[in-house]
Amino acid sequence: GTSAPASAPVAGAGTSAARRGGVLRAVFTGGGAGESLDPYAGGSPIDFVRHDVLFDSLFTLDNAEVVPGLALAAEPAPDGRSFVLRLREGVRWHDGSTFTAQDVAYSFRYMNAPERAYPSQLGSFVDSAAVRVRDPLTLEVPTKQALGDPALFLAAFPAKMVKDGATSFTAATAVGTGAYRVTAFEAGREARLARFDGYWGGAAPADELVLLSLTDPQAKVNTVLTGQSDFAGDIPFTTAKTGVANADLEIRTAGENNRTAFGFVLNPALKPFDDPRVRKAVRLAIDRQALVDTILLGYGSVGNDLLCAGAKYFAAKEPLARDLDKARGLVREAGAEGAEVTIRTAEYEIGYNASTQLLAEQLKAIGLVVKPQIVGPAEFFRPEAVAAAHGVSFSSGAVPLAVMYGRLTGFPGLAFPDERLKTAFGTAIASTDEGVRAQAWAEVQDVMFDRGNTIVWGQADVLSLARKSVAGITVRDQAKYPYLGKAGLA
Amino acid sequence: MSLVRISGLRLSAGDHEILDGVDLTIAEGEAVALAGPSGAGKTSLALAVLGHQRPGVRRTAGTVEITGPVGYLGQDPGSLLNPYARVASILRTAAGRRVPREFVDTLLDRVALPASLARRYPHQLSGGQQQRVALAVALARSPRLLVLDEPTTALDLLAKAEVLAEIRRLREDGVALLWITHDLATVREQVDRVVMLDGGRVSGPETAMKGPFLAKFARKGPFLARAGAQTEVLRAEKLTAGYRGNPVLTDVGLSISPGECLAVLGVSGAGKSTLARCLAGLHRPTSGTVTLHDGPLAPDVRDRATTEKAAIALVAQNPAEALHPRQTVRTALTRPMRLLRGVKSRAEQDARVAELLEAVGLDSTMDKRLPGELSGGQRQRVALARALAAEPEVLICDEVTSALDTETQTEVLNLLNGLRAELGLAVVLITHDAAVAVSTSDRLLVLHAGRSVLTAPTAELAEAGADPDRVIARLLTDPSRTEQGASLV
Amino acid sequence: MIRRTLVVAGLVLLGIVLLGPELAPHSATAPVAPPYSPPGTGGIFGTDHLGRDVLSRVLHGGRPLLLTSLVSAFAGAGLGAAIGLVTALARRRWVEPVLMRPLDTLAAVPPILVSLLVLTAVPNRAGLILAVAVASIPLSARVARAAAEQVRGRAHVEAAIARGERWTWLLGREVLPLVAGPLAADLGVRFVTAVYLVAAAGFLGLSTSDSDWGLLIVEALPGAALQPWALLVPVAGIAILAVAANRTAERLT
Amino acid sequence: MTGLARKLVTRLGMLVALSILVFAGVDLLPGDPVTSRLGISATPEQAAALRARLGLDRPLPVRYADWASGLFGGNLGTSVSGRPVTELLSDRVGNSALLAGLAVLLLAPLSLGLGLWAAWRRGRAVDKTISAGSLLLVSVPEFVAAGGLVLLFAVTLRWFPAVSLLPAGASPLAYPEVLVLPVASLVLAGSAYAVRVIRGAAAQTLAGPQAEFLRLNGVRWPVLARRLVVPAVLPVAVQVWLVTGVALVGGAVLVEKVFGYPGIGELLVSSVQTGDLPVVQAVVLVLGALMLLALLLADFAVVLLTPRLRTGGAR
Ligand SMILES: Nc1ncnc2c1ncn2[C@@H]1O[C@H](COP(=O)(O)OP(=O)(O)OP(=O)(O)O)[C@@H](O)[C@H]1O
Ligand SMILES: Nc1ncnc2c1ncn2[C@@H]1O[C@H](COP(=O)(O)OP(=O)(O)OP(=O)(O)O)[C@@H](O)[C@H]1O
Ligand SMILES: [Mg+2]
Ligand SMILES: [Mg+2]
Repeated sequence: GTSAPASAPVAGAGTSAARRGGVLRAVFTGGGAGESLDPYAGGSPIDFVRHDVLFDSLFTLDNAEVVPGLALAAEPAPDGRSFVLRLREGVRWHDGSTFTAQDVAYSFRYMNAPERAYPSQLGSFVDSAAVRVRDPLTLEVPTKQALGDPALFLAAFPAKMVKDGATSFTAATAVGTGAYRVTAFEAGREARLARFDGYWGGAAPADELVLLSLTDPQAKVNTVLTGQSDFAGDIPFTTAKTGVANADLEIRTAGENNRTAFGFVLNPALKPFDDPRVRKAVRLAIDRQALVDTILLGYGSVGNDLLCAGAKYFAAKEPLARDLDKARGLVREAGAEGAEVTIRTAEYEIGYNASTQLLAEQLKAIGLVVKPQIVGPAEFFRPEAVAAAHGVSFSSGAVPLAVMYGRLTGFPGLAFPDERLKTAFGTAIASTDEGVRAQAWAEVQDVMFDRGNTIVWGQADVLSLARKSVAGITVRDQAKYPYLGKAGLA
Repeated sequence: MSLVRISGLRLSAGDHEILDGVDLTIAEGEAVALAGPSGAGKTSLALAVLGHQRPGVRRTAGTVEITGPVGYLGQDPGSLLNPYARVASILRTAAGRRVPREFVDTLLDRVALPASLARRYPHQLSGGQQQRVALAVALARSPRLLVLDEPTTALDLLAKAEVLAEIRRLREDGVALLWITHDLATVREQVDRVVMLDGGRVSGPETAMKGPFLAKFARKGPFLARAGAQTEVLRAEKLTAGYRGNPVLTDVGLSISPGECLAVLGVSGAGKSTLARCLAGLHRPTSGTVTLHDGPLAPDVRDRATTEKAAIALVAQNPAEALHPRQTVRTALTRPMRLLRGVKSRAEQDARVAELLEAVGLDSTMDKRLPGELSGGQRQRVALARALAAEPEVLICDEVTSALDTETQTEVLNLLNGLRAELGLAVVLITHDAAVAVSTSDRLLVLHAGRSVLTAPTAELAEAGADPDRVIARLLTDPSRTEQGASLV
Repeated sequence: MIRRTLVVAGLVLLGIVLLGPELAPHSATAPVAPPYSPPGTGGIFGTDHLGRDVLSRVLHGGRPLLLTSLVSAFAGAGLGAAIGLVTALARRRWVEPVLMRPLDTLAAVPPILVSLLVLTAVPNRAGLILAVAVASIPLSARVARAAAEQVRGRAHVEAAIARGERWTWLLGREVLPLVAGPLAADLGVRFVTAVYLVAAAGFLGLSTSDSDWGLLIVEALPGAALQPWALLVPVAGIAILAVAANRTAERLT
Repeated sequence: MTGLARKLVTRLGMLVALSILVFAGVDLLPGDPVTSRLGISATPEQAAALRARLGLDRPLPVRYADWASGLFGGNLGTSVSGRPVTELLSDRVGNSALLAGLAVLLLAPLSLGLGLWAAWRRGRAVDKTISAGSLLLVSVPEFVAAGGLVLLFAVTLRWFPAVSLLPAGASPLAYPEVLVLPVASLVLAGSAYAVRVIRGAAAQTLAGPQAEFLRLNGVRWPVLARRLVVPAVLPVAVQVWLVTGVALVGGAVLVEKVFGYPGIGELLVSSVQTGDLPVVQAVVLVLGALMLLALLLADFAVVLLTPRLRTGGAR
């Protein structure tokens, strides 16, 4: 019981470069029988990790910047209502055939078809049915609303390219352009992937990648502790705090720019949070450091109530200092003393329910009575229930602002109705001018910081447990679903 | 050399003594009968010989020495045999060592059973056969002493004769016997001496035995004469009943008048108890009717009126299960008073309980005892007292005297006769005991394989002075049973 | 002598469990020290994952756990036993299929689904009690019926029927005392199962109170390596309660 | 024969009742495949479209009729993920049955031995130890016990794998080492009830007249146990084992989760969490049918093991 941490978490992807060869076994949180090789069918972390190495997107994110993937450029029309997509040349599918614009057009139709289990949210922005192929490497893509920076949307939303006509995604039939091709797969158990030597981005180091699927966090850690795997993604803070007594292993963090925001969204349609004074009072009253120390066990930093830390355009404002007197005053002014509020929460990230309980304790000090409403993850987002709660616990990785604010605006109970916010958000999405977009995003965040309904009390490190020899793990989208196409053993 | 040497044995339970300084020696090959009134401590002494005490009983003084293997045969053979094993396996287990095949056959042969029974389970045997298998178990280790606790009470005359014959053979082989019985008349010739036990002490030589049973309890006629004059109280017509489709009773009829005693006879399994249960409304006949004073009775006792329930009382056959093990004697006796006679006052209840206990020859202080603290005969008498507590018009007695010594038996039968004479109680008496049947009843009903083969006044069948055993044996012996019942007395 | 000490120990334990909320030095929910503080620095048993005092939480949680489990065990085993006894003693032949077949069908629905359903409909402690009770009725009924069937045909039961005893006497005084042994054993097992189902419900995010011991176990599991006491104390508490409950049940027969 | 026929007909009726109960019950569960799937990013139109595609917009009886008619053809429905449920279930039912079966195979002799021992020494220290021990075991939640086993035998001693990782498509039978700890956890969790029941039945037999008769005629303990006590407790013990076995098939959820064992319980939990109702319905139905089968087998076992019943009543 008295295990001193063997070492503090180390940053990054491993000390040395990955050498060619070897088998890398990595374990991630799985989705049981619901996992799938179809990039638009599985929704669990391991699905995302697997899709990333099997399939490619047109663009990807790298350190919050958009970089070309299968496409080299997406050029918006001046009004933003369409864009021209130019593809990379010489890309091959796992079966040896050539990647063309026909594949892209098919992929757009496929990802938005209503029968997809997880249709891409890109469908809200791109008119996939009207995509036109100009030549084998060029397409013209009409949009449903003006998009100033289409490449960002293609990088941020799921948009894996599948082969023209593909309908079946079994171990034998799933074909992508990614760094690995699949050799064996069983949902909820494992996927065995072999290096694809014809990969356009340069062949991956490891000969084979074995992705293991588990649902219990401790079980994930145990596989590494007992040598059953080399890498466990997204491990609990308690494991880091306990430390590992094995010199071959190390606990890693994905770094400051790849943290997960922990917080709450208050319902601005219901009393008492319809009153900006009460929202402000809550932000003044919470003890951010205590939450970080308790829920995150110190693995992270305090948040400033704005989402998307680490993404481009994020406003790194100083968090509000704790001021209980002022907060009490605001609550009193608003006549909200003794108000009962339900905060809906589910343990979709470790610590959510606990953070809600702690919030309840902290808000006692300003005369708000918080009733945590703990539910299962499956029912958490039931729209009526969310709309009826005074707040929900909320989490987000370092996704682009367009994605996050886009999601929030559409959801009853979470959306923040504000004219200035709405206008600025519209401009931020639609403008083709980088400067105008930056200005608009700053304004969006000013509004949210001033009177918004989001509370981000902390930014949590994303931790992993790895054999020291594991190298080359990178983050493209979210740190919880790292990219393993360049990973291997040192 | 003596096999058993007991000296100064004292057993006590709670605050009372069960055995009060008993000395007993049994020599090799000696046969000792142990007799005495019900509750004298016979069973307790027999168990002490085997080094065993029933729960609640402590040995407070004295020594028990036994040499050599001892065989034991308890009172109720039906519940002794392992229901999960075939006869052959039971006997091999009892032998306690590897034995050749022939061993089982020899053992069965010794108790006069055919070797073909070896593959049967206990429940596939008749009561007499069960008792003999149990005897074979006791013999399996070639004991030099055999302890028998009333080994024939549950048997009809034919089965009883077979068991007695086997015991005689054992005697000839030099096996010593300790034989508890209340039927000294039968046993006397077969033992070397009789030890009388009374109130936990050896009460002196055999002289304490009273004269032959019949002499004291000779048949008297007056009941019959009077019974004929009265109207009938209970009548059954064309009763047909069975268990899960197996017919057990077919078209049986009977009628009984106040003060009359009807004895029901029949070999084991003939359907006597089933008939009694149909009358009492505890078993639903497939057809036929029962009428009380010309009013038809519902087939299920739960549908009968309270007065009808009170009118018929049944003393069930199995004394071990007749009383609730967690209810005191007092509770057993007061419930029928309350429910059927509306006696609610404590004082009146107490008075009646004392009266009833006295009537059946029990000490009135026994009202606080639980059934487990009573001897077999005492339990049987409490069950009878409970039936009488309802003050019935018809009393159905299923083997009420089987566990009683002659003395107590006489008292109980006298009590019944007195009630018949004074109150006009009608009695249906089911019994294996020929002497009891002949001496007490006015009429006989003989059942064979569920059919009534004979009903006639007792006087017509048995002239005064005739040997009742012979009379009854003749009645029971049906042509179809002669090959089995070859070794009749 | 030993028996007396055991009885005294049992009463003391019961007192602690029932008076726990009054005895607790801190509130069940307020953090008092850094999370996972070892024993000594933060209370006798240290603090849990939110820095709340383990001792106080255990003291606060014992009463709800004991009451929930007891009530649901009694409700489940009691109702089950009643149905089983009635079935065994019923005179009408249709009673058996009408009562037992639906229960057998209910027994075939996995308890976890039963719990989920009941807790959805009644998402509070009453729902939990109901869920546990419903889950235990079928098995208890089987046990009771099997036991009562051995007793049903005994002569003293028939004698009681023949003298017209009411069914309350038949069930309560004739049959029940003779089947009390198996029923008490069943009740004991039901109690433990109830404790366990309450804990399991917490494990699946279905907990219904702040600090009942099942929830404490569930919450302490991830940090067990950091602060084993937060796990061991409630586990030991449940174990002691279970043993005590079963000893009592056996005594009562 | 008619008795058997009637029994089968009743069971069939119970199966139908069970299917209705399961279908309606699962439908009432809070999880909703549409919202759990689409998360917060869905528009109401998208949600409605998905609802229609999954057939969830039709009334419950219609959906039941549809589902039930599929059942006759051996079709358990289609998972929300689009794959046939039968395919999802086939391996996992086998895996779970294997786990539970092994557990019962170990648990049966263990509980019989302990139960008999306790009954033989009833009231003595051994009896009290066994009783208290079994209660302690049953009161430590199985996931805590499983965690303890992992810590001791996998992480510290490294004797067995901590997690039941299996190559895709492989059967656990080919990797017996992954079964050790999960089976051990289930045995720990499941044996207590059996021990208590067997002890009770054995004690009753030992106090009865048959045991006394054999003892007084010189038959000693091991023989007495083999010839009388074991046959007497078997009918009830077999019932307990069968029912425990089925309960373990579906109730090993938490153990499967701790070990990442690919069983039906894990499937049930993950499907509940993702609101994959067709899978939940199928799993629950299969478990229920297994339980009905077990109860039926238990009834037969009683008849088979009780000579009086097997040979058809009295003489
Ligand atoms: N467990 C007990 N507790 C109290 N008293 C008991 C207990 N067992 C027997 N007795 C009493 O001890 C006396 C002797 O009983 P025992 O069974 O030996 O008599 P018995 O001679 O065999 O009588 P019967 O012929 O009626 O069977 C009786 O008075 C009985 O009431
Ligand atoms: N509960 C029962 N179930 C099935 N068969 C039974 C049952 N009770 C009795 N029998 C059978 O019915 C037949 C008649 O039984 P009954 O008890 O009436 O005989 P009995 O004449 O009283 O015999 P005994 O002299 O041995 O008491 C027997 O063959 C018996 O095996
Ligand atoms: Mg006696
Ligand atoms: Mg009879």
